[in-house]
Amino acid sequence: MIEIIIGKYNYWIYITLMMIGFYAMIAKGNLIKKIIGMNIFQTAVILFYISTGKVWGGTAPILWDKAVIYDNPIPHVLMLTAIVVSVGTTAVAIAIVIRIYKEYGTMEEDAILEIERKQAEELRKGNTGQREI
Amino acid sequence: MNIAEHFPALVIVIPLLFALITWLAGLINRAFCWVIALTITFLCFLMSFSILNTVMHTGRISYHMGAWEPPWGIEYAIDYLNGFVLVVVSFIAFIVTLYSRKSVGLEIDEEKSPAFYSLYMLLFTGLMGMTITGDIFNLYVFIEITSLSGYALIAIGRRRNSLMASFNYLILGTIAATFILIGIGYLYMVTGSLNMADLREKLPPLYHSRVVLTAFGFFTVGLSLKLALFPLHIWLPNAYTYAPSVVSAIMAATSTKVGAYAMLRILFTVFKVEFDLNVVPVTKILLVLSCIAIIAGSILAISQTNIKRMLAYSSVGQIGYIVLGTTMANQTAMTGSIIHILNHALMKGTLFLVAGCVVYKTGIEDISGLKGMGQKMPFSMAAFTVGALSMVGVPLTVGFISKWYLATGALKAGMWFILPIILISSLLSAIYFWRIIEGIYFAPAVSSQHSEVSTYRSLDHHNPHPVSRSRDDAPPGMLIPTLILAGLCIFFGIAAYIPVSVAEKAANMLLGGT
Amino acid sequence: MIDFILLFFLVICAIAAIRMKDLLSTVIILGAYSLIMAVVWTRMNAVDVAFTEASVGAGITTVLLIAALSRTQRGEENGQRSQVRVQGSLNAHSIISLIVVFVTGAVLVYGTLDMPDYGDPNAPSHHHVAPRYIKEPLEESGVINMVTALLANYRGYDTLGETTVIFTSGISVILLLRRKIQQ
Amino acid sequence: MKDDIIIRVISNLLIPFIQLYALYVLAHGDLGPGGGFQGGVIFASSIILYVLVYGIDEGRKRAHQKITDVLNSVGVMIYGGIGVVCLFFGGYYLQYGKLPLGDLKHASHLGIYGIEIGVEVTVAAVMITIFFEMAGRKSD
Repeated sequence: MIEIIIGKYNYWIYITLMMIGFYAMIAKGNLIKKIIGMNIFQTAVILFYISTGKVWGGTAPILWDKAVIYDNPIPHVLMLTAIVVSVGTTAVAIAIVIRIYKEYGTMEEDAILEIERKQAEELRKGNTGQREI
Repeated sequence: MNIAEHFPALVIVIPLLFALITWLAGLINRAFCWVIALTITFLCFLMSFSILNTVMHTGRISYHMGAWEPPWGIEYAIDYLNGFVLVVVSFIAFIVTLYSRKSVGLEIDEEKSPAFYSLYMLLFTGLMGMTITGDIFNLYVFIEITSLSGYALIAIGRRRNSLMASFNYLILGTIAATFILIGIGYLYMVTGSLNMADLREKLPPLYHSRVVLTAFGFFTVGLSLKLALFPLHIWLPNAYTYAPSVVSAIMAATSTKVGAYAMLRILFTVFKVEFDLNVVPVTKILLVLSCIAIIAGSILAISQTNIKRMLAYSSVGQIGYIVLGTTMANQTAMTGSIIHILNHALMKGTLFLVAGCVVYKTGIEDISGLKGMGQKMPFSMAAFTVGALSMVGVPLTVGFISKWYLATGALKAGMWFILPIILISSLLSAIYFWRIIEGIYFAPAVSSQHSEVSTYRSLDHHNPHPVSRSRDDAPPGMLIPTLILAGLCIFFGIAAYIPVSVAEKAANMLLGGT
Repeated sequence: MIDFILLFFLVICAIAAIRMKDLLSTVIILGAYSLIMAVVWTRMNAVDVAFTEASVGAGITTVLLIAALSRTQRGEENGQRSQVRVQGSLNAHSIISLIVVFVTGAVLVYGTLDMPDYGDPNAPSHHHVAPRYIKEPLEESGVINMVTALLANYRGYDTLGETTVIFTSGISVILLLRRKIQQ
Repeated sequence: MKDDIIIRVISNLLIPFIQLYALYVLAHGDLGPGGGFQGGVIFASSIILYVLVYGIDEGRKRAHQKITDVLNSVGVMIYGGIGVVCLFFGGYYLQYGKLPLGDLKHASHLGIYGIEIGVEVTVAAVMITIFFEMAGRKSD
């Protein structure tokens, strides 16, 4: 049991961080908080990948002597891509939030849904009114 | 250099590079954008067709990016299945592009059209890339290209609701993509490989490893979110309802299909069919979920008043059909699933294009607004009727072919209870489509000046005489593509052997045959 | 030891970032979180990734989030409007979210039990395709940074996709935010 | 902030070095950590610093919208274009070894530089674009 906890400590931290980020993404009402949760969530997964590439006693994957043990470079490469994707997603998300704030004047999901609900109700009233005529 | 040999690379690289050129050309003259998009999608269609042709004659094609042989480099692997999907995606994209000029002209501000077409091309590139790739991490990269361009395209819908729809899709889409990324990482960790074919060879001894089981779970959940399988479909209705018509059409017709294709790949290429059947009960879970999806999608569609939303819910049901066929793991049902990728793309494409025509002409999105349209827009409504009949599954339409294969497959698998589900869902779709068709042809036209129009303020000048019954159909630029798709709904309903012959080979291959 | 402290710090930062009411503080804490993460990755010898995270996560992302806040509002609204709206339904949502999160976490823990230990040199991932990338970058790509060789050469196509993602996000932001008249 | 002389002098001093560092990171991507992506972000940060000190309108004079718009796509085009050039010399897509630039080692090395430049251009241009689009005034 102890070996499992000590031997994989990085993975436990990654799972914790992922859960925190995931929770913020689905439970928080504020849209900026969701984006921040998204960042934590993605970074946690990157931490996991980097952990898989580590070799005890290995050195950074820059070749200087073939006799040395190196860390596995593949996860590093994959995660460079993932970081880029994460910043791209964040940028688009922020752009949408700015637009949302401009249109609704709020960044709280509940408040926005409330406004949308009212709008739909008015629309329906308008429609039935038209039909009665 | 033999150009045909490089088609697998070019079919992705050309639209990618021309997405950039579209953006540049748009800075000079906005009219270029549409021309470029149209030419390139058509070129891609021709190339995909040639690739499929080669595959049919010589078998699986493998293209090594940078000449690094797999598993070291990235491989493009094309077999019957993705050759088929490539042709479907590029054809639908071509038709929708043909249609898009007028519709985009109306629904998107003119100065935004270069960015719009550029993203549209990137969406197309991403979908093609997801389909063609044989490398599991490359799949993730293309999923992200598709998703990012999709978020932006949905968000520029005319109504402000599109922003929230897009944001929700972004959050769920990112969760899905990150889940897929976790799955990739877990598989990589225990195999050291990222190549799909290589994973297939290396995984069987590890089938009972918890890491592999977890990876599989995350793949399934992530892809189900992407293709909007029933309980995870919540992003789809709003996204399709509020997106611009062209975007709804292309996404409904291709994006979920490519998601379904990716699911097939993971379930049956990366993992072998024995794993799905014996190690984890995934086929049973998916079977139950897809049955619920079929019924629930149809029931939810009945209660809708917005036509695009109704079509979106019916998509949820149709995705259920595609997944249903894969879960029975026999060749007939699998053929049904694969053929339904084409068939649903055709009929949903038709219906969304008609919805776009109606919005273009009248600004109406409400079902009641379609009343009396039979006289006003006879050709569009004829296309709608064909699409609707197809959805119901009337013989001589494509919908019938898919349902026939699925039902026969279910009988072969000894799953009798699936027959009534297919029957009930067909009846339900008959109900909600009949409601509309009755209105179209047998009800008098209503005044369409209800408040819905006011959200389309700028459209008013297109609509000087909303009550007029005189014929006033959509312009030919929109009508012709719509009619082509509707025509194909019938053509492939009669000449079904053409796609079926490909789909049968693909199904056979997925199930472990040669 | 320092690794444990840094990782512990990460968790604290993550919790603080989602608990804070003031959004500007949240953003700053997220920047700190990214920076600590970069340090952790440097400790794990992932220098390229750490470099990128330091410049992107701690740099650009923070700048963009602050730019967003400057155009919207700083505080998370928990005031009058949201206090009134049914507490019960909010809690139900939180509880469902918590369940989903814990189920996901439990599945991940279950999967982790069978993983090779952290840093295990015998893990399969180090022995299939990786040795070639480690041995041959100079001969096959002419560079000594394996990450660069892999990124630009062996998996160069992924990087093309990655650059396309960046381009896509740039165009998306233009499409969403560019104003009509630019003088 | 442009009235504050300390900030102005220091940032004027720093910006050229930041940009030089961005190029250094690009050029040394083959020897040590770094490469086009990091270099591009660092380059963009120098422009961001300039905007923070002198304001958006001043900043736009230094990084014209037309230029960043064009460069957005030029970078990816360099990258994809190098791949296409490899096709013309009889190789597979992105097979740098086939470029007529000497032996395999040299050709690959130069090919890698080429694509890193492409990445740097796109990343820098896109980051600058995104920053400018987001950093508007609250009113608009």
